[in-house]
Amino acid sequence: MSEENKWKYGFFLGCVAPNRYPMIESSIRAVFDHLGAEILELEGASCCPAPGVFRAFHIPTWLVIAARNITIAEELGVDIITGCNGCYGTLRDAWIELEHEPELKKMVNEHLAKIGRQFKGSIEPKHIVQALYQDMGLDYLRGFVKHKFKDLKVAVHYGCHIIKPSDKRPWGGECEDPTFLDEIVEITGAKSIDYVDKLMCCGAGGAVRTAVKEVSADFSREKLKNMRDAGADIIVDCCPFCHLQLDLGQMEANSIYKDMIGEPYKIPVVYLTQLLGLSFGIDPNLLGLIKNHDLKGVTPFIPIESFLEKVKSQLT
Amino acid sequence: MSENVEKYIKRKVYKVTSSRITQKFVDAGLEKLRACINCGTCTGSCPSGRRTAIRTRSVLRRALTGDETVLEDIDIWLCSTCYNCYERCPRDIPVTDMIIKLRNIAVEEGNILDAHFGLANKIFYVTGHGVPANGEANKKWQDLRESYGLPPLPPTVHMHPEAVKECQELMKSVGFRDLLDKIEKIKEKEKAEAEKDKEEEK
Amino acid sequence: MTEPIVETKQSENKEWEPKIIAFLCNWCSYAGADLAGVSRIQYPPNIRIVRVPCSGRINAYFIIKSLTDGWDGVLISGCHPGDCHYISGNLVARRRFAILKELLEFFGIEPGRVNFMWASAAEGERFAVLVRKATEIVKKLGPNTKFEKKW
Amino acid sequence: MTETDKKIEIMGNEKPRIGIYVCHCGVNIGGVVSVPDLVEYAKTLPDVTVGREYKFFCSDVGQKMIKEDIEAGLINRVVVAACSPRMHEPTFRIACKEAGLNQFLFEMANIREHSTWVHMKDTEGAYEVAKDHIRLAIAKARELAPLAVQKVKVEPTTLIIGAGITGMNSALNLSAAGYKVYLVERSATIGGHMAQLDKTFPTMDCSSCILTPKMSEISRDKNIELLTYSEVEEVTGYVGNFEVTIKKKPHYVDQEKCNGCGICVDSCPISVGNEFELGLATRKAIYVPFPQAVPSEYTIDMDSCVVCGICARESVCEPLAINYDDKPEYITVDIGTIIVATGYDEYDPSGLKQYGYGKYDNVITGLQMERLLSSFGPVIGKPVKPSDLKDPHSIAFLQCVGSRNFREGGNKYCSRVCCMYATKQARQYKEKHPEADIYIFYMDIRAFGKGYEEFYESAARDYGINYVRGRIAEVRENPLNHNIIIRSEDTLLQQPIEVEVELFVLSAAIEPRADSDSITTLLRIQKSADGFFLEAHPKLRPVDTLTEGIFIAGVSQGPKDIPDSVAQAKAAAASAIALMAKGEVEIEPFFAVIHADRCSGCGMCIENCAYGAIEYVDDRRFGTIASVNVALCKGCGACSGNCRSSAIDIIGFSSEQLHSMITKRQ
Repeated sequence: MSEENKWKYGFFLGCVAPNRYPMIESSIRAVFDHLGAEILELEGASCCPAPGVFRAFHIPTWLVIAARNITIAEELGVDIITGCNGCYGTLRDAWIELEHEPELKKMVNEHLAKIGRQFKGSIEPKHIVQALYQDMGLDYLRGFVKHKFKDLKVAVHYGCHIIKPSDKRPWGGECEDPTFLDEIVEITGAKSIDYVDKLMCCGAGGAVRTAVKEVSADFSREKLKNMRDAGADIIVDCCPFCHLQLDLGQMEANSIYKDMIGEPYKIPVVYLTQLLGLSFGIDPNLLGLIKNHDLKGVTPFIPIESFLEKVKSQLT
Repeated sequence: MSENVEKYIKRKVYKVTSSRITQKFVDAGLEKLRACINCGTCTGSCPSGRRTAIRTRSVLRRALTGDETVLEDIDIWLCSTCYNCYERCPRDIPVTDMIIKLRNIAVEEGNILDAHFGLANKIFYVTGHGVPANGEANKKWQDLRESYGLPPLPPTVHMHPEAVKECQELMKSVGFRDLLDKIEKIKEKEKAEAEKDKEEEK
Repeated sequence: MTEPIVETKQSENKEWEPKIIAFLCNWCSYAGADLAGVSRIQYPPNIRIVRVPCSGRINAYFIIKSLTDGWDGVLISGCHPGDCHYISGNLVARRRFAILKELLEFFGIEPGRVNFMWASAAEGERFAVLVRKATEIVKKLGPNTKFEKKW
Repeated sequence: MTETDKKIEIMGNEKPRIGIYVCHCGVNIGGVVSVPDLVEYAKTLPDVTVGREYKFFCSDVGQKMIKEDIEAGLINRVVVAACSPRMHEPTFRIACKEAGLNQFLFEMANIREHSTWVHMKDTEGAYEVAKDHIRLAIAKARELAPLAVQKVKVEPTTLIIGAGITGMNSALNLSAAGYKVYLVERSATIGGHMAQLDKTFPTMDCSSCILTPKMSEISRDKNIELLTYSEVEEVTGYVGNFEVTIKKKPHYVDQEKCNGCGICVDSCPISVGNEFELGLATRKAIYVPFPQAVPSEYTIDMDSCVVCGICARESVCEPLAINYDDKPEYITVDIGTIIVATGYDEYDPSGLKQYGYGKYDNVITGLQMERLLSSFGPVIGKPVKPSDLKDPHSIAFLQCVGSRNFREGGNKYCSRVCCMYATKQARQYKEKHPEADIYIFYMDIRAFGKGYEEFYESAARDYGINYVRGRIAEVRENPLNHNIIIRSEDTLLQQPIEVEVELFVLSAAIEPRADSDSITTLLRIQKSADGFFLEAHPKLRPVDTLTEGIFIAGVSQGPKDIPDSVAQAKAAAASAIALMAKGEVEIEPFFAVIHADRCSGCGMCIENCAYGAIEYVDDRRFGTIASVNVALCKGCGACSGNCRSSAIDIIGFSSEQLHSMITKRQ
């Protein structure tokens, strides 16, 4: 491919994508490969560690482990991409804090020295959306669109940590009305619909899901209501943890808040690269869209067949 | 004492107990909190507060005035770290970071939910992942991976036992292991006391 | 007439503190330094302030003389470009010091001993920050002994 | 040789006997460093014959101590170590003069602003700095020379920039005192923001009723030369003797010929947003800003005009007053004093996206609300929702939009008028719609002026306006009816609340003019950190600038309400009169001088002089050399700084003096 080696990234997997939603991992790999980006493995990477959980327990631990993960990419000399808002939050915040506070950097490197590592700050942690939107650009992506979806109404869910804290994110301080994700979604012909409290949190983060599942489910219930009221066919997100909360959380909300909900929610939840991949003409198998029904109790919990059915005719 | 005394006399006068938490905030470089004008933008922006008892402003106010009971309050764990408050504070106070710092202080005192402690102690420390896929119990996830043409385990710590060691080494070095041990002891003691109380009740 | 030798070296057990002569223009930087005072913004006690009408008043001689006479650093501060009370005196100064910089290096004066900066009458905080920075730089360079007579 | 010159010569030749006076300044200095020790130290320095300390040397008693030493012949140079010379140098110079000492034989050591206030926690460091500053001042004092004061005439004419309520009041006062005024206004009418207001708090008198008579008074006043649609292009010179060039922008309508019939407006096919109505209405490309405008002159806005030629037809403009080729006109006037009254801009809240301004129809700013309430506004004083032009049944006001906001893009200061104007607007709407629900979301209500607290109390008690203590977090639009749904905390209830209202008014901040830099550059005045013009002293010289002869007034100096603006307008006029009434002013004789024997005639100084004050002359002995025209020289020293042969010196900051300060260190 002529574009080969134009972009080279270290792929930071995190936890939820590889270990619970592998379809997200495989679709990112498939799409980035299709776009001519080379993906290197960050061998031996750990949990980022999760910003709302481990950072909330012990900030130094969070910082040191995050720095270790970054050093793996530094050894390869490539920028990191991650498909997870949480991992992005951790890696980027840690990276910026270490860059701006020499004392912290010194502390972290004292610990890292014990395992023969050193944080330099030589590479940038990026979100896959950042790589798609800023490194490659919409025009480049448009060139790969093979199938355009018609009448597909998408409720785009940004999640929080991809845009906030805005002073540590690459979107020019914009966090009240971002459009980058909608713009990417809309190159596929799908319509990104406006819905109430679009930027609201899914409810999973900040250790809330682990603490009180019912609270997270109530966040999701509210979001799902607003999405359904606006007539969404599918949800498109860019974070495996939001994905989990909107998928599994949809089931949970349906049961916990049965009385409030009425007709149970069953809005398919599609990861950004799954939607893009389909539009690019990539094999749905590679995008993790075809479920092996022999496997029981696995993701996705909300069937996505209605979505595939809807777009099937447009994929030829 | 008559029933009505119990019911109606609320002699509780709020006492500012100490500046211990406040001092810890300041030590962490978060003294900006002192500039809070209690406008409520944080509480009003909080998606959690619309359904739970967390009142962001009140939480920080309590911390600022040294009310240590805030550390035991489950409310501080109901923030989903969405950063709305951080973005909108007119005094430029990093509100979300404050809550995270407050949680750190709470954890130090042993105020951590069992579920969170288990996640840190039994899962993250042991496997290096927050949500692992290794082991027999997670077989279905390995199968799921394989069904999409991926290796059963990702090339993370799961495939690199020496990387798990590295992480544990770091966690020891930075004091996380000691913290976890300390909490474990506190939790055991609390459990023993609770059982003792139960016995006595019987 | 003989001048008394003013004791400026600190006692031995104390950390060495540099002395920096600061030429401040009357309209912006001197007023900025006043504002720092009025606002009680604290900065290290290492500068001695000389008021001049304009940064354009300061010529190479004053700077070199300051260094040969033992000041550890020199700081010249004027109005921001475009804000000069005398239309363009600060720009004249800027041009002059751009050239002087090379000459000073040729003399063996470390860059950083002589600092040229802008601070307006409203920038008390900025003034303090710049003084802190300049002090830090000169402190790192150590005492200015290049011109001490060795015989 | 005059008597003064003789005296000066004698003084200059005397051996220095320096008196050093170290001031405690209450505890400001004395509380940080040991003043007696400083005096003792200073007395060890050469030529110091007297050293004294006192609580406040600026007081009468303190000054007397200095005067007595001078009169007793103990000293012939005075050094006061105290506050900034920008504070009390004039005070002590006068004291010297009164005691018979040339006022330029005085020097100040700034040991308060530059030492004890900035090293409060480092007493040792502060002492070292104070010592050195005293030593430097004494070194300079030794080199001081007596100088003759320069007196210059003051042109009895004032330039006022900006003809809002502030500039207008200054103009009327100056005129009443008999001075000529050039009142320059860049828009096509005078009146400023006040002309846009409906009623004024707390008296509820109609803004137009008190403003328009003043406007016509201005236009009739023989002493006031009103220059609307004009801008100041260039200002040169100095106090008393400014030369000002004013550009009169082309109206494209010959005002001599125009009979004001207005047919051109009706025939003009181009409609654009009306600035005066803040976009709530349109105007034509040829227009009068508003019906009561003064002067009532028609102007073509060439940015929107397509030169279709319709208005130029004789059938439309019978006197043929339209002139598309109109050119700007420049006039140059001699000015003695200048008053800057350029006002403010309203903060644009569209950057605070959580409030939906610019996105949702029913979100407006306070000034827009003012136009909606105005009886000669776009809806004749009956406010409506922009979405459907119906009366709102509920309105919420949000205070401090862009004020008291420490984030980027916000202003840290309080805008001082919003609490009252929101309360006023709420009351006005309630008067007409008693059934309407009105909420004012606030952080603090600042009702500090005369009658303000009473006005606020009555708004809550008599009008039933709901004051909610909380800063709104975010709003969204109800898509069905375009209502605004507000999320906030009621901080007094400690509860998140949601309110749905039909109109949402943002009490937007007052901001410095976006282009106020053009004024600072033009006049060489400064801005404070908030972006408003800087006063010479925040308390004692609130309308003076650091540039003598230039004054600031009204909101251009900082947010203020109408009474305060008018008070400053009159203060600035009085200050200008104080300068002009004497007819002459003393200026520091700080000029460049050229030592003819050293000048090589290279011409560098001529190139560097921003005032064209240096020229070549042919000297009988030294040939072609530079020479300074003292009338033009400002004493900046740019020439001296570049002189390769050290032939130029600056009186007042002489090379000898600076040299002595530098070298007195071992």
